[in-house]
Amino acid sequence: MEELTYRDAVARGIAQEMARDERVVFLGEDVALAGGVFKATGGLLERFGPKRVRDTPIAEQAILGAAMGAAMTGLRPIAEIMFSDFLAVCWDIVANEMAKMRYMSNGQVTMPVVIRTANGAGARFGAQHSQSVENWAMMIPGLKVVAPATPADVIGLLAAAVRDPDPVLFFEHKSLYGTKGHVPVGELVDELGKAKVLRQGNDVTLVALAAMVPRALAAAERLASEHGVSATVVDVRSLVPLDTATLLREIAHTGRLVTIEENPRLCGWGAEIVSIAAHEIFYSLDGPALRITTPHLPLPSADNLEDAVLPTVNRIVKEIVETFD
Amino acid sequence: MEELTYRDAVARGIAQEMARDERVVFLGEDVALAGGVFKATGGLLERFGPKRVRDTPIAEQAILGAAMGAAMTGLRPIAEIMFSDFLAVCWDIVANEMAKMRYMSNGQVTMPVVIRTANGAGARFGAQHSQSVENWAMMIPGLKVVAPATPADVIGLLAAAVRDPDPVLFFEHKSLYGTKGHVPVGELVDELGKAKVLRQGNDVTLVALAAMVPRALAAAERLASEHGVSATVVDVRSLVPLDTATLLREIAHTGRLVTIEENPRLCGWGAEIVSIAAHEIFYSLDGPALRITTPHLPLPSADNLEDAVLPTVNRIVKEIVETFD
Amino acid sequence: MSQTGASQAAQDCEPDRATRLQLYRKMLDVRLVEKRAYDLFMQNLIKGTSHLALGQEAIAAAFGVAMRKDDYSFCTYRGHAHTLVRGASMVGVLGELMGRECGLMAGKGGSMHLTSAEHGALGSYAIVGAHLPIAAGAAWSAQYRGTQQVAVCFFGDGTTNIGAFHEALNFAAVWKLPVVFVCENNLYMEYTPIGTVTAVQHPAADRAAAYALESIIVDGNDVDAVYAVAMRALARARAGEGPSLIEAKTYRHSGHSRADPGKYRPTPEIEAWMKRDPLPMYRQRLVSLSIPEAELAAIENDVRAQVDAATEAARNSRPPPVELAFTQLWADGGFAWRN
Amino acid sequence: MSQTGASQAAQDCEPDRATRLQLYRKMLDVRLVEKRAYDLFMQNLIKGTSHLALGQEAIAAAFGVAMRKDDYSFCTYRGHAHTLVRGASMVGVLGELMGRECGLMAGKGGSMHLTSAEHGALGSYAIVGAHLPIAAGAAWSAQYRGTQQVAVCFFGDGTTNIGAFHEALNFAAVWKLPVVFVCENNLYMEYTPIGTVTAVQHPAADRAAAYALESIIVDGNDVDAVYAVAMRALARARAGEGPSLIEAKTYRHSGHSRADPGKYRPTPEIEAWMKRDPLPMYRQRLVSLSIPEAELAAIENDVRAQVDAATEAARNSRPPPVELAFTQLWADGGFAWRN
Ligand SMILES: Cc1ncc(C[n+]2csc(CCOP(=O)(O)OP(=O)(O)O)c2C)c(N)n1
Ligand SMILES: Cc1ncc(C[n+]2csc(CCOP(=O)(O)OP(=O)(O)O)c2C)c(N)n1
Ligand SMILES: [Mg+2]
Ligand SMILES: [Mg+2]
Repeated sequence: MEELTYRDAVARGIAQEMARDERVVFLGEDVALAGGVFKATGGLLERFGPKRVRDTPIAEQAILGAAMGAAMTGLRPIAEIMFSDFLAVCWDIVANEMAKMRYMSNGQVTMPVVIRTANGAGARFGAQHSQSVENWAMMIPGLKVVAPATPADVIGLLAAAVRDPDPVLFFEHKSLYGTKGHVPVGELVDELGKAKVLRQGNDVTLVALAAMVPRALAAAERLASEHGVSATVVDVRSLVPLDTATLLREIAHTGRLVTIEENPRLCGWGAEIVSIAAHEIFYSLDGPALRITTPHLPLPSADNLEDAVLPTVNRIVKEIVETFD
Repeated sequence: MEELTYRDAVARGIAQEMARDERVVFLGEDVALAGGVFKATGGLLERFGPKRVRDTPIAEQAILGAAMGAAMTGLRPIAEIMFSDFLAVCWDIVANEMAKMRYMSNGQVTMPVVIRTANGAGARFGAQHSQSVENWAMMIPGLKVVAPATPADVIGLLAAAVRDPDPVLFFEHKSLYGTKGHVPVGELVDELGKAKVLRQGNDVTLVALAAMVPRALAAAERLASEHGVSATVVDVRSLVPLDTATLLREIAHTGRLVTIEENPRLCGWGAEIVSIAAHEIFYSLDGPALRITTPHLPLPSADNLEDAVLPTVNRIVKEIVETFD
Repeated sequence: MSQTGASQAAQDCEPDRATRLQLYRKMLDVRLVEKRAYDLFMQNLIKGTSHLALGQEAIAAAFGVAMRKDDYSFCTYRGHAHTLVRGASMVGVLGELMGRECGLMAGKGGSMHLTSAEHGALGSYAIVGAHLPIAAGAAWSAQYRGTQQVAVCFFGDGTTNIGAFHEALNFAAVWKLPVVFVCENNLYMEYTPIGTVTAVQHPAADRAAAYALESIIVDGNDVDAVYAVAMRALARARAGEGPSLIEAKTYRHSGHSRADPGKYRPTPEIEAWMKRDPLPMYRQRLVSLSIPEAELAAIENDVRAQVDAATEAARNSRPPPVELAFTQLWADGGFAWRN
Repeated sequence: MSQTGASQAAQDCEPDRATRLQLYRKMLDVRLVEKRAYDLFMQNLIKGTSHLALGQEAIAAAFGVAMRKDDYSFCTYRGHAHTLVRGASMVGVLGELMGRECGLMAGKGGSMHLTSAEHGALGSYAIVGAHLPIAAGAAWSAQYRGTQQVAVCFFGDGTTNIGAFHEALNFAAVWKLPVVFVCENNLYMEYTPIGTVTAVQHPAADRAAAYALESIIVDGNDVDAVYAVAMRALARARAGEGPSLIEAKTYRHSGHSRADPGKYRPTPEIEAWMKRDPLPMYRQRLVSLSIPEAELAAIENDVRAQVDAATEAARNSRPPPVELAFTQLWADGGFAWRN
């Protein structure tokens, strides 16, 4: 075991896979010489050389197009889109090309590509650099979608993503880069499509993702100590494939579902989970489902305003307690 | 009253607004001289001239960027994106620029722009020309989202969209262009954010949009005549603003909710409606909520395959009857 | 027609007799399959839409002959030609158009998405511009693996005004990728003349300098001329000298797609171009080069017979089983998004 | 530095004395506000990120003086300069950076999105390339309304490789829109030198021909020279002759953003450019043109006092009330998505 930041885990995960498999290449803006604008990819150029670790022009369609073409012809590229908001400028390659190619060709083409991107708010970057857009990807058939909450998950899920034969959107949370966690020594490979039960309770099941996971855990502590509410906390980790087995089991166990989403309200992944529960375990639900999200708003820049819209531990506790009353 | 096709209603709606307000301009690919690839905009160039009705290069970012810049400076543009799938190539302008500008500027800038686009499947066009992407827009705070099911709604809602001071995504359904409907003579202006109850029942509430509306109605007939199930049918019409008052009232009345979505499953608008119901009228629900969607798949091209994945009247009836058993 | 570099190249790469017959045969393959596709539409045996390459056969044919078997090609919704010339079967192509199980993708892709990976035909893309960066990616992979494969990317004149064109060209130039971008300038986008929406006269060639590339214009209806520029560009790419951008001037005989009678085009323009139909033009040249009529007729009969046989086979193929719609979203063969 | 057209224009538009003092003052406005922004960061009074224009002041200043009050401007996240020169208040700018209620957008936009619609400063855009087509749209609107307004769009060298650049340039050229595209080439994107990812030497100017535009390069550190090309481009636009694309060579004194010390840049390069700092260079020119030192010092003192006063006012402004976060999504002032 060793302590590692989420940021360093990114470079570690990429390095682990590049060392293992020569077909793994890495490209993006400022990722090589500068080591990434979040300093998450330092040392890779030095270790793997300029043939495998490449700086690109500011041209996200070219970056992802290049990754796609390479993936179709024997490489296993990892492409960085600096901020997840920028997926909008290359959305066609993601949603219409990568996601559909295998299906349209009836399996003639395989698409082992990973898109890493910095997602989420908290850095006072304003409306165009703070969005949680994991739903954009979840909506598109043909994309797998992962969002780690800990350094160990960064490495394990990144390795799983790189080894996966299908396109994976890998959402790193920019407010987690500085956080630390324990990571086992040696190769680390996880599995896509497995949620993690982080805490077991009896009254309510909190389902969270990425930066909302630590907040859900903190809220669960407060619910227990201050309100006598015993909460299960599940880290979804993988939106596609979705571990409905674990989710439905844990929701049924407590009978109450709360999703904690950083994304704005409409069509969030929480809605999907609620709709599955409302269909498949309706009779195990003991009361209203609750979705705690950022309100359906762009993100403001000023620190007090940004803090006011993101789900905080306070708000999570408050909304849950109110629903229980 | 007069009979009009959905296709002709588009041109009628645009013409009504252009005649009324000189600030309304219209641009897109092949929309002027050729009258649109769906022949939905014929006659506009002849009537309003090349200054107001303009053909563009194949450059969707330029089209929507131009519309946005014009909207910010006193015009009220209507921009056509030929197929809604192509929103992916200009998603940044839609999701990051148009949608956020007013908020970021704290109200300094107003964005009266309408994006019309042909949405949906049924024409055997394959995976890149058949998608239902109204959810892409619904997910983005700052966009209003409308999808008419009848010629009268095309005109009335288009007029409302043009007169609205905020950006509106206007999803026409390409499989409806040939359908006919009665339209009142004279100016027609509807209101955004109003669902329509098309049929009143007691056992189940079917919530549908666009091309799924006629299918929901047909399914309701069959449910009544063949299965003794009495169904309410609601046409959502406007996803943002969403008429939750009507929806919740009608769902609560029957106690059972079925959403009928053409879009693929994950994070569809139906999930949002289910999640609202599961929160706000949980105790009025008498049984599981059901979502009928296209499976989470790209659209195949062959006619029998495309028919197999879209929600058909048969499938709607079958799934509802099964849930009731 | 102004030509830069092309005539030079034509001299370097004068095709020999056997190559010329191959070029003729490939053009015929495309011509007769496309005509058949048209007929099948009229019989309502092809649904959806379809974009024919009638009149533009010389470009695909020349590249089909010039390319190495293991090269990659990328094309558009107007891609029957480019798929056939790589070696994909006529049954596979016609079957796909008809939505039959024998289709290249068993009916799942359709006319706009023909793909034959075993022949290096890595897809037909229906979003204008998207495949240019993807082709650059395949070229990057070839460069990385050191295989000397080249990626060839076909697109239309209208495509030169979209962002992906620009990104792909700059990217390919900077990384010196072995990719050949081929703009088939048929003077129209869907219904709108390219000249009315483009700042320069030659939508591709006049942009080459923006990527430090040579400006290359070729008569796209002269299969020998296209063959020559193709050989040169492919050689350049294989030699590690980077991408090329070729503008081939041509004309489509029919409308943009099935739905379009093409009435917006002036009659004199159509007539002038019909006189330059690449097939009769080339047949005449072959005859003038002393290739016996009988030899040409034999090829023609052979191709005709192949197209007839392929049509029959495709007609007799059943529609894809419905279960097929639920396969091959993922590499495991299935479409599950949950456990 | 190679210059096309610029020297010609410089002769046409030699600024008079009053104009020169205006140019100097505007550069100083920017310089001192940006320096103050830097200091406020160090004191942790500005959160988030920020991209300073230190070293690049001449370009914004020249356009600020040359533009008509009712012209439109569009800029990037590096947009404090371009917003100030249009007349936005220093309190509004510094307050926005500090997330205070007195900020131009009351803290809702932040450093990367400065907007002052009343001054025609129609936004700072943080997605590279996005604002080029938007600026074209504003120009279209001016053309449509016949107002002779011009839209000016500022962006960096790195922006020339993204798709939106290409789409906007072609679109503007074809529609002959009154828009001036100004590429501030400071040799770097974030940390990557522009030369390593661009196929041509002059990332904007060498692409002008692709849109049938004149290739214009100007010394972006010489405010008179920029003023001259600005006047010419604005006049051209107002005369209905269409867009211009100007490449102004310049250099930023600090890193890309708050987080960046800019260490990737070779010392000799930095030193050479620091010698060409637009402010001392221009001061010297003014002195050599016999403008009394005292007059310049008075301007300097005045601007310094304004910046101090603005800082004080911004510091004393309260954070925006939290309710403000829930306003102005829609034109009705609210954010409701349901009834
Ligand atoms: C991004 C995008 N915009 C618009 C379309 C609709 N569309 C399909 S083909 C076409 C014309 C393309 O013209 P060109 O590139 O000249 O190719 P051609 O059809 O002439 O071969 C258009 C506008 C599309 N498929 N994708
Ligand atoms: C589409 C997009 N890609 C990447 C970024 C991240 N980014 C912000 S600024 C920048 C560099 C821009 O360089 P340049 O255009 O030269 O402008 P400068 O910062 O030098 O003024 C990058 C890559 C972005 N904001 N948008
Ligand atoms: Mg064309
Ligand atoms: Mg720069």
